Parts: sequence; C-alpha cells; structure tokens
Amino acid sequence: MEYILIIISAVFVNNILLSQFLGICPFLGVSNKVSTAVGMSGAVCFVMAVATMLTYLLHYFILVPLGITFMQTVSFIVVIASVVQMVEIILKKISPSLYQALGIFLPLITTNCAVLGVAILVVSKEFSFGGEAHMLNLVESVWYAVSTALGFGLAMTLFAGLREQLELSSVPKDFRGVPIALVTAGILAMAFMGFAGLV
Amino acid sequence: MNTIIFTVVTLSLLGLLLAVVLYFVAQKFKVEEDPRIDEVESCLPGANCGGCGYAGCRAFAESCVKAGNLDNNFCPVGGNAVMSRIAGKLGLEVKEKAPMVAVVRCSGNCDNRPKTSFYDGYSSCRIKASLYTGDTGCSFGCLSEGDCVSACSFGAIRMNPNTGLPEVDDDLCTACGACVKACPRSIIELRNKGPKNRRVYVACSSKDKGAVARKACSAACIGCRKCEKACPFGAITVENNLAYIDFNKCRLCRKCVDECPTGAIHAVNFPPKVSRPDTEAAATEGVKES
Amino acid sequence: MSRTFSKGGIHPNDSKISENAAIEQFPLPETGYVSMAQHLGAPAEPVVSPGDTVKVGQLLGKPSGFISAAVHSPFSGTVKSVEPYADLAGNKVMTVVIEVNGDEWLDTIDRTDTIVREIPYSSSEIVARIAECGIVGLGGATFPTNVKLSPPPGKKAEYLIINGAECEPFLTSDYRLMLEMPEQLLVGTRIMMKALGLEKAYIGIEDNKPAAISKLGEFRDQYRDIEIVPLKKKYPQGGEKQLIKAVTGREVPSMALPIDVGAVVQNVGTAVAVYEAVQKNKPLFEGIVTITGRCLPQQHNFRLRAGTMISSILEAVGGIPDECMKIISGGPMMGKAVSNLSAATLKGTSSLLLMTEKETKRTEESNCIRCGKCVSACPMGLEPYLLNKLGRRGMTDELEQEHVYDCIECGCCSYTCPANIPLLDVIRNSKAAVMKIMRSRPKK
Amino acid sequence: MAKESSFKNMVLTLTIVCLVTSAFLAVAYSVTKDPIEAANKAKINNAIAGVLPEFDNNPSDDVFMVESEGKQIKVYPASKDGKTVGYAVESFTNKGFGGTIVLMVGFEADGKIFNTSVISHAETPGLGDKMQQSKSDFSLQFNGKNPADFNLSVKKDGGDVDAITASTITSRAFCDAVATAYKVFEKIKEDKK
Amino acid sequence: MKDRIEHIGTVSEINGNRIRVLLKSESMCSSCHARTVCEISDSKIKAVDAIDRNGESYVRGETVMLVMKKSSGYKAVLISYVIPLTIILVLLLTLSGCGLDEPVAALVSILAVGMYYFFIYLFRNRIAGKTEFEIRKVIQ
Amino acid sequence: MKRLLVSPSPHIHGDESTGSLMRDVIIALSPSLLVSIYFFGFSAIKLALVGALTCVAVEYLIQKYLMKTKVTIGDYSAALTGVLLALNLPPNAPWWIMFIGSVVAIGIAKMTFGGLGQNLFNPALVGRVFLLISFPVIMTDYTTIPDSWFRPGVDAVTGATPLAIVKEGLAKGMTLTEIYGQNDFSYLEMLYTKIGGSVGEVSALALLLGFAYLLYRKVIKPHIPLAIIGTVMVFSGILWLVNPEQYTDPVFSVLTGGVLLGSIFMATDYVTSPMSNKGMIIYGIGIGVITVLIRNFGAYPEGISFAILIMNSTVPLLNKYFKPVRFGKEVKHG
Amino acid sequence: MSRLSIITKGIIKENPTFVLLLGMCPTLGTTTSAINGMGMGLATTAVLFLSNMFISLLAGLIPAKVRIPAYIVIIASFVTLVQLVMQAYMSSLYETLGLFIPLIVVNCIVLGRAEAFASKNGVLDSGLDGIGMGLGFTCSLTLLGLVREILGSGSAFGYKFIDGDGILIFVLAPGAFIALGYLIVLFNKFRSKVLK
Ligand SMILES: Cc1cc2nc3c(=O)[nH]c(=O)nc-3n(C[C@H](O)[C@H](O)[C@H](O)COP(=O)(O)O)c2cc1C
Ligand SMILES: Cc1cc2nc3c(=O)[nH]c(=O)nc-3n(C[C@H](O)[C@H](O)[C@H](O)COP(=O)(O)O)c2cc1C
Ligand SMILES: Cc1cc2nc3c(=O)[nH]c(=O)nc-3n(C[C@H](O)[C@H](O)[C@H](O)COP(=O)(O)O)c2cc1C
Ligand SMILES: Cc1cc2nc3c(=O)[nH]c(=O)nc-3n(C[C@H](O)[C@H](O)[C@H](O)CO)c2cc1C
Ligand code: SF4
Ligand code: SF4
Ligand code: SF4
Ligand code: SF4
Ligand code: FES
Repeated sequence: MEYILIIISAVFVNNILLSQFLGICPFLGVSNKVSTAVGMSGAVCFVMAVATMLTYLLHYFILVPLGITFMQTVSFIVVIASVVQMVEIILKKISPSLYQALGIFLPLITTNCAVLGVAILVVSKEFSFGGEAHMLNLVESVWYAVSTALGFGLAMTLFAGLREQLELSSVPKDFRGVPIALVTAGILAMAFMGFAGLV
Repeated sequence: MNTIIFTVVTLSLLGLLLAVVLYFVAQKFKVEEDPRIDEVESCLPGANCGGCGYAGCRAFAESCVKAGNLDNNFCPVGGNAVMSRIAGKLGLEVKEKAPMVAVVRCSGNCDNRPKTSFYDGYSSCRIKASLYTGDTGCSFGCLSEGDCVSACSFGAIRMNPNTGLPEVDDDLCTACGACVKACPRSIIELRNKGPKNRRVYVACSSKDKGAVARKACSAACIGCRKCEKACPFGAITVENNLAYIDFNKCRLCRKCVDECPTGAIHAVNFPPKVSRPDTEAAATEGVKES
Repeated sequence: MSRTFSKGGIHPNDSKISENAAIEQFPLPETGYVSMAQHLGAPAEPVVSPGDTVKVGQLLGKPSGFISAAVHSPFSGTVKSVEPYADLAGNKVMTVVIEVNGDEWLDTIDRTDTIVREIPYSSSEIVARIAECGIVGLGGATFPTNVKLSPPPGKKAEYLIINGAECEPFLTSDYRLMLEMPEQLLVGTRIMMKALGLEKAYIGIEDNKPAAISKLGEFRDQYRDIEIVPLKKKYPQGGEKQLIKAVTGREVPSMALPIDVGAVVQNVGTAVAVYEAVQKNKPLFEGIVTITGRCLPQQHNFRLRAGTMISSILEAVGGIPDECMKIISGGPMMGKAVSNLSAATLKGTSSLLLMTEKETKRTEESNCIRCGKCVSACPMGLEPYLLNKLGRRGMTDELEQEHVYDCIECGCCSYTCPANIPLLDVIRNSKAAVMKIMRSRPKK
Repeated sequence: MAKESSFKNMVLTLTIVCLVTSAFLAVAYSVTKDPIEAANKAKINNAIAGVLPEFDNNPSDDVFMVESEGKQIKVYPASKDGKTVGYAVESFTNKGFGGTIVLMVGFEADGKIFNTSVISHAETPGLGDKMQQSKSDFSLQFNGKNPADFNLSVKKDGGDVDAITASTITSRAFCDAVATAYKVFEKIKEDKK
Repeated sequence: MKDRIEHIGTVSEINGNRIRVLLKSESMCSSCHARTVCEISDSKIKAVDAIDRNGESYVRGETVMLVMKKSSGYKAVLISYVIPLTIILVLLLTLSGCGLDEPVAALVSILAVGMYYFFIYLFRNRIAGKTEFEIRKVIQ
Repeated sequence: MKRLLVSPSPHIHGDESTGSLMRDVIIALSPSLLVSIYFFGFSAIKLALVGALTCVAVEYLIQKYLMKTKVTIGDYSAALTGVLLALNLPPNAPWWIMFIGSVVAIGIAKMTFGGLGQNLFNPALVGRVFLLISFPVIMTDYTTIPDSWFRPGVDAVTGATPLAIVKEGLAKGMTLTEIYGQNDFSYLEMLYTKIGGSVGEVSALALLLGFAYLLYRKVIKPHIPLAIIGTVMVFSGILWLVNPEQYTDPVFSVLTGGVLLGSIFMATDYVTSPMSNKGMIIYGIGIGVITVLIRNFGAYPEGISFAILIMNSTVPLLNKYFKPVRFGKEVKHG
Repeated sequence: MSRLSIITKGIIKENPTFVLLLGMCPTLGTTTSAINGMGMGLATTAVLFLSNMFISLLAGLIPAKVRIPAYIVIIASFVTLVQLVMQAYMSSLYETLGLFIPLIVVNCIVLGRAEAFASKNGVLDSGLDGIGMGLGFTCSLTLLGLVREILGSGSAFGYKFIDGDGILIFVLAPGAFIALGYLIVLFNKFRSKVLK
C-alpha cells in the first residue's frame, strides 16, 4: 500500500515539475515532441533510480558513519555526474548502434536539478505516506525516485502534447516560446492541484 | 581532525573516480568539434533562413570551416561584410560578390491592368494560380495575393495597397531568394543591386503576343524589339515576346528606357531627369513614362 | 431501405429546381470552339487544318497517348483556325475553331430513334469502338472510358456500378437522362457488362429521384441482370468510393483504384454515350447540360454540342441576370467557377449554374473553433482542420502522414465549417504538393 | 593555455582539486560546526522558552522520550528553582493538509496549555499556515485551556475549537497534535505518581 | 505527428554502402547560452553509421538526412534503460523482502544489471539490425 | 464583360456559424439561468451580467489595444464564457470575484493563447479553479442571503452543497445513514430544484433540458456527457457497493456537485475536447474517474472542474493517438 | 567592456532569468515572497562571485577534459561553504530556501559563467562578472517575489498593506509559473525599449 501511495504522491499530488519546481529546464527545453518526452522519461527513470541508490548508499554507509554529512552536496554531484557518464560509456561500448539510436532519439540527459534534488530529498527529509513520518529506506528511496521520474515523465508528455498543439496555433508573438509554456504549465499546475489531499 | 581526514580521503577518492570515468569518455568521444565553427557561427546573422543553401547558420559555419575555402559559400543575408569577417577568422580569402536584390517583374497595377473578375478564395497566389489565370487579363502577371510577402523572413517585401503589387525594400532585402521560390508566376528575380542601387530592368513577365499583352495590361512588354536595337551593349534579348536585360552586360545608359513604348523598362534610383520633370513619384520609384 | 456509405457526408438543400424541365435541343451556334483537351490525360493531336471542311462526327483530334481520347467534330462547316484559346479558367488550350455551316452528319452515324438491343460485338470490339468514338466519363473527371473498361492484367472486375446518384445540388442532367432515355441507359450498361465479362450490374440512384427509380424499374423484367439500388440522399453519395461502399460494402483502400476491389463505376451519361457509340456509331460530341440557378427565370436541360461558347448559351436563356455574380460549370460543391465567358463547353460539361452573391459569396474566415464538424463531415475519415493547419505551415511530411492524398475534394469540410475556413482550398493545394513529392520519390 | 589532457594529468588535477577543496571544506566545517549546533539548539530552546512560563534550567539538556500510541515524542521538562514548572512536548501529526506538522506544546504543571508554537509544517501559505502565531490568532485560543475540560476538536466536529476559516483540515491536525501532546503529558503525570 | 525522427548531418566517410554521418547532437541547449557547459555528458558531434539502401551516391561533405523510425528510438530506450530499471526494482524489492541487507541487495541488483548489459553485448549485432538508420538526400 | 466572382469549390456553405453555435449554447443554458434567477433572484442576474460583460469587455480591449487584431466579440464566445463562469460560482459570490474570474478566464486562459480556438484549457474552468484556489473561503460558501427585492416565493436555498455536507460528515466520522438522517436529500428535489450549489446547479432538470436542445440542434455530440455520467455512475457505484456507509450512491453522485453542468456544458467545449469519437469517450471516462477520485479521496468536495482541466491537458495526446478511422485501409504505395 | 558594464549587464541586457532563462527552478521555487527571492539571489551571488574568482585563477592549470568536473567540484565546495554559513548564521532563511541552496550547484548560471567568462578573463573581472550576474539574478528573483507577494498576500517585503489575504494562487505553484510567464513578456518589452 505504501508503495502505491508513494507513486500517487510523487506522480500526481507532489509532482516534481508542477509543484516542487525541480527540473524545469528540460521541462521547458525538451518538451516539444511527445516521442522525445516519452523516451526521455524512460531514461530519466533509470538514471534517477541508479543515482538515488548510489547516493543513498554513499550517504548512509560512508558519510554518516564518518560524520561528514556536510559533504553531501559535493559528493552527490560527483557521483551523479560519474554515473551518467558511466552509463553512456557502457552503452556505447556494448552496442554502438543502440547508443546511436539513443543519441539521435534523446537529447542529453544531464545532471539537472531533478536528479540531484531527489537524491538529496530522500536522505534529508522525512516522508509520511499514510502512516508515520520516517526516513525512507533504500527500496523506498529507489521507488520514490522512480515514481518521481514517472511524474516527471507524465508532466513532460502532457506538456509535449500541449506544445505540439501550440505549434499549430497562432499564439501572440510576444508570448511565443517560453512565456506561453510557462502560462500553460501554470494552468496545468492549477489543474493538478485538484489532486491535493489524495495522499 | 578526523573529520578533515575523512573528508579529504572521501572526496579525493570520488574525484579519482570521476577523473577515470572522464578519461574514458574523452577516449570514446574522440570527435572534437572545431572551435572555429563557433567563431564563424558567431559572425553569422543567425536568421537560419537557408538562403545560403544549408540547413541553418550553424551548418553553413561548419561547411565554411570544413571546406577550407569560401568559394562556394556565401551568406546572402550577411553579405560581403560578414563573409570578409569569416574570411578573417579562418585566414581565407573571399571573392567579393556583387550584392543582389529582388526585383518584381510586373507593372500591372490597378490602372494598367483592369480587373476582369473577383477572386473569392483563400488568399494565396499558389492556390489562385492553380484555379485560374487570375483576376486580370494577363496570365503571366502578379496575382497580388502576397505569397512572396509571407515568404520573406526579413520583412523586405510589402504589398502596396494602391498598386496591388509587391514592393521590395532595397535596404532590407538580403537576396535570400525565398520570394523567388514562393512566387508561382516566377515574377521575382534576383538581380545585381547595381552601383548606388541603380538598375534597369524589364518590369514585365508576359509572354503573350504584343496585342494580347497590351490588351490585358497597358504597361506590358509587347516584344517590339525597340529596346534590343537601342541597346549599345547588346544587353537586351527578346524571346517569347518578352525582353530581358542581362545585368552583367547592362551599363545603365538608360537608352532603352526612353525607347520602350509601354514603359515596361524601369530604371530605379537614378536622379530625376532635368529635361522632363516627372509627374509620377518617379524620383524614387523609377522612370515609367512612355 | 436505401443504402449509403458509413462515414461523414452532409445534407445540403438539393435545390433540384430544373428537374421538371424536359430535355430540349440547343440551337447550333455560328462558330464552334472545339478544345483538344476535353478529357483527363494528354490533349488530343489535331488532325485538321484551317480551310478543311468537316462534318458532324468527323475526327478532329487523335489521342496522343495511353490516357487520352479522340475528339470529334460536333459541327459541320469549315475549320477557321487551329490555335490556343482560353478555356473557362483562362488557360490557353489548343482549339479547333469551326465556322458552322448547316448540320451535316457523317453517314455512318445511325440517327434514328430505334433502340438496338442486340450486342453482336466481342469485348475487345466494344472497347475499341468506345475508344474510336472518344467516349470519356461524364461524371466529372472525363476519364477515358475505354481505359476504365480494360482492367489491367491480373485484376478482374466483379461489379459494374452505374452512377445515377447525382448527389450535387441543382444538377438534373443525369436525372432527365434516366427519365427520358432509360432503355438506352440499360443497353449501354449491358454493353459495358459484356466488355467486362460480367453477369450483373447495379444502378445506384439517390432516393430524392423516385421518378427515375420507378422509370427504370419499369424495365425490370427485360433487364433482370441490372439491379436498381436506391441510395440515401447524402452528399457525396455519387463519389466513386462512397458509391462502391454503399453498393458493395467494400472500401477502396487508400491509394488504390476501384478495380482493386473489383469495381468499375460509370456515370449514367457515360452509359448512354457508350450505347450510342457502340450501337449507333455516334462519337461523343454532345451531352445533356443543365442551365439552372435561382436567379434565372426559366430552368433548362439542353442537349448541347460541346464547343458552344458559354456566353452564347447564356444569351439564349435571356442573358445573365444582374444579380448573378458567379457562374459555375458543374455543381455547387465540386464545379469550377467560370472566369472566362468566351470559353466553350466541353464533352463533360454537365451544367451551368448561375448563383447570386448572397448564395455564394464567402464569409470572412475566423479562427478554427475545433468543433470537429469537418472531421465528422469528411467521408474519407480525414481531419480537415488539421490538414488545414499543417497545410498553411507547409508541413508536407506531416500532411503525408495524415493522408492528405486521400482527400476526394468533395468540399464537405468547407461546406460545414462554422468558422468559414476555406479548408478545401488549402487542402487541395497541400495535396498537390504532397503528391508531387511522393511521385518524385524513387520507387522501391 | 591549459595543460595537455593526458590520463595522468587528468587524474592528478582532479584529485588535487578534490584534495584541496575538501581540505578547505573540512576546515570550514570545523569552524561552523559549533555555531550550527548552537543555532539548532537555539531554535529548540527558543521554542521551549516561548511555550513555557519562566524557568531556570536548560530543558534541552534534560530531554527524554516518551512513547505514545506508537509515536516517539520528545519532552523537555522545565523547572524553576528545582521545581517543575511545566513540560514542553514536541508533538507532531501527519494529518495536516501538506503532511507532517511539528508543534511545541507547553503545559504548565497542572496541565493547562501555556502556549504553543509551530516548529515545522508544509501547510498552504495563506490558508493552513495561519496556525502560526505570526499569521493569525488561531492558536492563541488554546492558551490557558486545560484539555481535561476543553474539547480538543473543532466546533464543526462538536468540539470547542474555532477553526481557521477554510482550513478545517489544518485546524483538526493542530488539535490532533495538541491532543497527542496532552496524552504524553498525562502519561508523564502518571509515571510521576 | 511524424512517425520518424530526422536529423540533418554531413557525410564524413563512405565505405561501400556504409556511410558515416556526423550529426550535431540535438539538445534543448542548442539555443542556450550556457550550451558549452551543459553538454557535460557528451561531445557535440556524433558519428552515426547509416546504410544506404536506395543506391544513391553521396559525396563527402554532403548534407544528408538521417531517418529513424520512432519505434526504433523507443526500442533503444527500452533495451538500454527501461529493462535494466525493471531488473533493479524487482531485485531490490524481492531481495530486501527476503530480508537481505540493503547494501547487499543493492550490490546484487547492480551486478545483475551489469550481467544484463553483458548479454546485450553478446547480442549487439542482432540489436544493431533493429535500430538502423536510413539515409536520404536533402532536397533543397 | 461582366466581372464574375471566382473561387475554388465548394461554392455553397451551410448555415451554421461560430456565432450561431455559441448562441445555441446560451439558449440551452437559459432554463438553468431562469431557474437560478427564480431561486437566487438578483444575485444570479448580477453574476451572469457581470460575467458576460466583463468577458466581452476584456476580449474587446485585448483584441483592440494589445493584439491589434480584428475584434471578434460578435461571436458570443466571450459572453458564453462569462455566463458559464457565473453558473459555476456560489450564488452569493460578490461581483468582484466574478470580475477577477472573468479577467482570468479571458485574459489568461483565452487571449494569451491567441483567442478563440487557440486555448488549451477551458477558459471558464480556469477562471473557476483560479478563484477556488485563490479565494477558497468565498468559493465554498454556499449560504444565500434571501433576496429582499425579488420574492422567491420558495425558501431560499441555503447551506452547503450536499457533497460538502457529506464530506464534512464523513470527516467527523459519521456514516452516510447518519448524515442523510440529518439532511433531507431527495432525488426528486435534486432533479428539479434545491440542489444547494453553484448558480447553475440548482436544477438538474433544467440542465437536462439544455442537453436535449443541444443534441437536437446537433451542437454537441452525446459521447462526452454520456461517457462522464456513465463513468461516474459505474465508478461510484462500485465504491458504494463496497461500502455504502462511506460512499454515496450512483444517482446521488450524478445529481450533485456539478456533474451535469460540467459534463453537458463544460466538458463539451469544442476547443478543449477531443475530435474523434473514440477520443471523446476516453476523455469522458477520464473525467468521470478523476471526478470520483477527487471527491472521495481528495481534499476537495467537488472534482469535476479539476477533472475537466486535467483531461484538457490530455486532449492533444488523445487527438494524436485516437484518430478517426480513415476510409479504406492503408496499402503499400511506392 | 568597462568594469561598470560588466556589473550592470546582468541586470537588463543579459538578465539571467528573463533573457537567458537560466536557473528556472530556484526562480520559481523560492519566490513566494520578495525576501525569500532576494535571499536565494544573494546566496547564488555569493557562490557566483567566489567560484568565478577561483576558477579564473585556476583556469590555466586545468586540462581541458577535466575542466567541467573540476569546476563542478569547486562550485560544489563553495555551495557547501555558503550552506554551512547560512546554517550557522541565518538558519531560518536557510530552512525556507531548503533544497534550493544545494541545487545552486546545478544552476546553469554558475557553471555557465565559469565556463563562458571566468575561464577566459582575469580574476577581478571574473569576480565582477559574478557579482553582476548574481545581481541580475537577485533583482529578478526579488522582482518576481515582490510581484507574487503583492498579489498573493497583499504585502511587500513582509509589510502588509491590505487586510486579509491576497489572491492566494500567486503564492502557490501555479501562480509562480503564470507570474513568471507574464513577467518575462513585460521584461522583454521593457528591455527592447531600453536597449533602443
Ligand atoms: C492513372 C490512372 C489509371 C486508372 N486506371 C483505371 C483502371 O484501370 N480502371 C478503372 O476502373 N479506373 C481507372 N482509373 C480511373 C479512376 O479510378 C477514376 O474513375 C477516375 O479518376 C474518375 O473518378 P472521379 O470522377 O470520381 O474523380 C484510373 C485513373 C488514373 C488517374
Ligand atoms: C465528391 C464526389 C461526388 C461525385 N458525385 C457524382 C455524382 O453525383 N454522379 C456521378 O455520376 N459521378 C459523381 N462523381 C464522380 C464519380 O466519383 C465517378 O468518377 C464517376 O461516377 C465515374 O464515372 P465516369 O467515368 O462515367 O464519369 C463524384 C465524385 C466525387 C469525388
Ligand atoms: C490550494 C489550496 C490549499 C489549501 N490548503 C489548505 C490547508 O493548508 N489547510 C487546510 O486546512 N485546508 C486547505 N485547503 C482548503 C481545503 O481544501 C478545504 O477548504 C477543506 O476541506 C476545509 O474546508 P472548510 O474549512 O471550509 O470546512 C486548501 C485549499 C486549496 C484550494
Ligand atoms: C458546446 C460548447 C460548450 C462550451 N463550453 C465552454 C466552457 O465550458 N467554457 C468556456 O469558457 N467556453 C465554452 N464555450 C465557448 C467557447 O468554446 C470558448 O469560449 C472557447 O474555449 C474559447 O476559445 C463552449 C462552446 C460550445 C459550443
Ligand atoms: S525580398 Fe525576397 S530575396 Fe529579399 S529578403 Fe525577402 S524573400 Fe529574400
Ligand atoms: S509576385 Fe508572385 S508571389 Fe508575389 S504577390 Fe505577385 S504572384 Fe504572388
Ligand atoms: S474535401 Fe477532402 S478533406 Fe474535405 S471532407 Fe472532402 S475528402 Fe475530406
Ligand atoms: S469545421 Fe471548421 S471550425 Fe470546426 S474543426 Fe473543422 S476547421 Fe475547425
Ligand atoms: S534550474 Fe535548470 S533544471 Fe532546475
């Protein structure tokens, strides 16, 4: 049950883009094609899961025992950057054609606010999903990261659809591009507020 | 003290990891982009209009860097100024290109060319052209729906509501040729801008026989060959009842202008002739009297 | 129960105000202008020169390719000139101009009224006679009929459908033809059945023409192999693909021809022309033309020689009324607006429709409100609103993805759009652009 | 300008950069360690001081945990001149509109609520956050009440608490947290006996 | 709306019908001023090998269009990200459900993903067939 | 020679126009409007007038002075948005709430996107949700002050909406039987009168009358409303069967909380609903499911406004993946 | 470029928020009030200033391939420094800004300036550039915060000037997006006027 609540919370109620404001740059930048948005969310899920898992281990099995949790920011960003790189190298090594297909299909997955933000969130904040507030354990953390990434993907996909339609309509000149995207995101966020209280 | 040691050790190890990873990245992604591409791109206007024949400004920049010479590359928008700047960046030479400009080869304004029907369809020259020969008697002239105007990304063409003909602004036109492609009647042509923007050209595209052309439009070229004979430099040829002035041969003597019985030859940006003061606004528009 | 097609369609007022005007013979003009491009495909090559004297039915132009048709003289007299003349859209086409002199026919043509029912010819003879007589489809596209009657190898016709739908408002020429020449139509149908090797044929007629249905029904006993199929009154019931769907239940696939589902569709006028060609040796040079319009005091259905100048026809019916602002050759949904009144009629001309400004002037377009009415109206299951938006942005790849090439240009979308968007104008243009790109692609 | 990108160079540079920055950070940490702790303590102490009558001990040194309905709850006893003047209970609830609300509830020795203060919350700004004293007088109504004879639920639900307009959820949660605190308080009383 | 993805690139090498094309990697940053920075995880130009099926001739430096079916893009994402993710999740859940230590479970799942990638490595040729690019002339 | 009109075919046009469609919707709304005027008197008239006038004025000003395009207030769409927004407010909402809502609806949700037909979200609902989030106190206060100059003749409808009462009661830990015991909800009353709620919700019958008119005039297709109502019935019916003391029964669920107003007049807005029949049905099901979810498990007592807005955001995707069936199956072409 | 223009260009001409559209997350996430926006802006400015100076100092010593990672480590360290200092001396502001302080690391402005400016310019200029950009960022965040605060709670810099609440939505997530959208449009209109 808790896992279901985590996913509902992360996808609908506390959507990372629409209510937490993390990862806005790719949201505004990459979201003009539905296919890219869908593909990207698959990749982001994986990266977030792996990054969260590693930073979680780093936090609880190195930083906490050594008493150097203040190094969180530095060490997390280093680990995340390495992970993203490593995945790409591995992919490139094992199947160049796969790698090419990905590269042409997806824009770059960079370490943005979302990945770092979720990694920090799960080790620094207590969550309560129905029951008592507590620090998430490893599985919950990874699950939370994946759910967050799914929420990211949902918002991105909806938004990409909306923007594809905007492409075909005549938005006033001053508003074209980012401004109308922001207004749209605002209304979407407004609609998503309807999910408030579901968890 | 412990904290300090732990901190240093942990982060150094992580740094090591990152370094190793990045080393392999560097190995794998050998292809490095020539930094000059960025430099060249920064010189370009950034209009991404495709006038150069490439998909965008960056593609053009790449091609300039890769080709090693600038012989086949020219940015019509930036013109010679930009090309010489690029040449400077790359240590190459450019051949100066004579600047060009779009000219409208039709003089069928509302007075010259009476309307014969009312067009009531979607305002598009292409659609109108595919429906019929247009709302005037001339089946070669401008259709006045302004496809060229919307094709121009520089705002260099606008429709003159009084004449129903498009007008090109010499200063804004970059000779990108978009309007040439857009016009279903092939009325617009890129010509040398000419010294001080002066140029002489036949402002008509009608290949109809003289009488037919004349009937449809009083300013039509009737293919009488008077200009051909008058030109001392052999710049004019008449084919299919239509005269054409080769801008490489034309020396701007304007002998043909006075010769043309219908005023189809336009000479623009010349100072007004003293002998005969122009009644029309010819000082800017050109000499059009018969 | 009347049958119909399943998707889309509209119900404009059918306005058949000329349905009770019996067919009259239109008087001969003084000069005839016989175009060499009266059919779909390559124009015919003139075989006469100025000064030649010609008789009615004599060959003026011979076909110049596989898809092309012969042109015969509708008049007797002297050839004045062979030169380009402006057609009704102003485009110049090669035209044989004839100084009309009397009405002398070739003797080979059987001019009697007797109905010849026997069909002594073989399939290939029939097709050859049809080709010789320059028969083209009279349903609008003027496609050479002999080509349609010779299915390509490997394809077999299973259904012959005679198109008597006449779903366009105002038009009544097919209706009058069915009323006044029913048996010629039925024999013509049999000829085509024989050409195609079929035992059965269908005549589809919209149920707003009960008189035609019952008239043809009178011959049910003699022509048991020809079934009359009443169709619901719904535009574009007469569209080839819609008609096939209504009669056979089969859908012609995208990019395919009717013959790919075993169907051949011919207009009723074509059937009569085939009868006259095969049984009476009469080439196609005249047809039934409806002259109609609410602004006209009198409605007419004329038997009219192709090559008669439009202005002279209009003079004969009392001149163009002042309030008339548009003249359409064909119906109000698919017909072409006439810009040049000195153009002449063609074999395929079925009507001249005179409309007032109020009836026809377009209203200024406003924003698409995405009401989906065009989507519901499109008989091809396309999304006109989307094609319009893509078309205006020149997005040819997406247009192809959206099957713009399936559009049959029926105009239901433009008719129905509450925002008065000229959807079809844009779609037609996009369709042409996309088809051009598709054709230029290397074949695999 | 930069050095050549050889493997050795890269590893060396990055390691050195890490070494130096981490050393620098570690020093910075040692310097700020105490002030940060002090700041954290001060926050608790301020909250305690705000919700209790005057005292002279250091409650955060005497903190102890009490279990109530499965929740582990911190209690800070306050005394003056060696006599207990009250308890600050750091209570929380998950029933808030935005999740957890952490409250510091100060009880006088007789069980009367002296004052409350919100330690952390995620309620909606402009609505639920009115439970903070800086935003509205809502929480003042608890002061001086003894939950023994003051029904800790909102009036809509038949209690004695005036809810914040349009924020009944928050108000209920607030009552819930106070009630939890009171139960803890009662438990302490019981144990004391 | 399109069911394929298109990229414009330049021909860099030709080997029979294998044509290597250089692409400017498309990212949201291409218009961004901080572009140089964000592309940490990649260099700016990608080399892609495409097969020419139409038997047209290409020259070095020519601008061409690379076309890929959207579904191959999705397939690539599935193979390289979604399946490993599923492996991690399933293993983590079951192993920790069985009472294994968190770090052990994590290590096992990472190892499993490593194995998975190894399998892909073995099957790389088969995958290559599914994610091929088509090359097209650019009609100017 | 005579100068003729020349245009591509078709040469005739149907009688429907944007204006006539919008006018039909306003006509369809008039029974509800009349019933609410009967009950709420001046306040209902006031809201509808302020709404329509503000919307029209904002659209006019923006088109004339900011966008400098043709003014299209003549197509009634702005007025319709105003009236619909008014029908979505509590009857005693002050005029300035209506004013702000209209400015948001037209200014933000419609004109920013380019005006009629370009907007992605239902303007009236954006206005309503904006108000609901911004002024939750006013927007959930359904008590009506009896009108002094207008004699309603019937007891003024007062108090909270049935859904709010239910939600409140459940929060207190009461069972539905107890709640029903304290309040008198009868289906018959809900059907034609006395549904406590926003201006437009008073009479289900009046709304259904409007529905019939719209269907008769072929302004809308029945797919969306039926899908929504059906889904709400089925989904809430399942919940009801699981626990009748916790979840309201299907008929109650449909007759309360703006499901009818929303599904007939708001979810069917052309601009923000899918094009194909399949898309419409999925859209309707989505709205139904989200409505029931929000009602029963979320913070808000009423969910259809949010549900419609959320599903608005899926419309481009629905249009993309649920296309009308084309004539003839695609065959290979070269 | 004059020293003055290095500082001022960030405010209008190259405003990182409204013109370059960088760092959208903190822009949206921390501007519930003018003070919060300003706090976030100043924290970022501090990091920008320090990292710019340091990086321009070190730029010559770092091989190209590890440039970015080295910069990241340096920036992350300064962020941690700022974090520590804020925790120690401004703990309540630190708590309101929460997650967004560590996220300064991934703010494109910081890395962007390091790469585009600091690595190519002198220490003093780089420091000034950091301050300039930071100032621009701070101004925009304060402006956005102010707008949201005025509309959303009827107060400015904490000073309440109307009774009751404002239009609540502006202090919530949707209001952030909408207000920023309109501000960008207004700012760019204003900017093109000024630049002319
Ligand atoms: C290239 C071409 C080949 C055709 N071949 C055949 C054919 O073999 N059999 C046939 O029945 N119709 C054939 N048609 C005719 C079309 O199917 C159709 O009947 C004709 O275009 C008129 O249709 P419409 O009046 O509905 O526009 C062909 C048309 C074209 C353009
Ligand atoms: C929208 C549309 C409507 C049509 N309506 C008719 C019609 O009413 N009657 C008719 O004979 N042909 C009509 N046609 C033409 C038929 O599709 C078809 O081409 C014709 O019946 C073939 O016969 P033909 O070759 O003898 O002309 C229509 C075509 C289209 C595209
Ligand atoms: C955006 C938004 C945020 C809200 N935040 C809160 C909140 O923080 N606390 C709360 O009690 N109610 C909040 N509500 C209000 C509840 O949804 C709703 O009013 C609740 O059921 C209490 O209603 P009542 O106080 O009028 O009985 C919020 C509403 C909205 C629209
Ligand atoms: C059937 C129908 C329903 C409509 N519903 C709404 C609505 O719910 N809200 C609204 O603002 N406009 C509505 N309109 C009006 C119009 O579509 C609306 O102003 C556009 O969304 C503005 O672009 C409706 C129009 C029609 C024809
Ligand atoms: S006028 Fe024609 S050639 Fe000149 S810039 Fe415009 S489109 Fe290009
Ligand atoms: S010049 Fe050509 S494109 Fe321009 S308005 Fe005339 S016909 Fe149209
Ligand atoms: S004209 Fe084309 S798009 Fe329009 S309804 Fe007919 S088939 Fe459909
Ligand atoms: S009928 Fe007109 S307004 Fe309606 S969707 Fe189609 S194009 Fe748009
Ligand atoms: S600031 Fe760019 S993703 Fe957050």
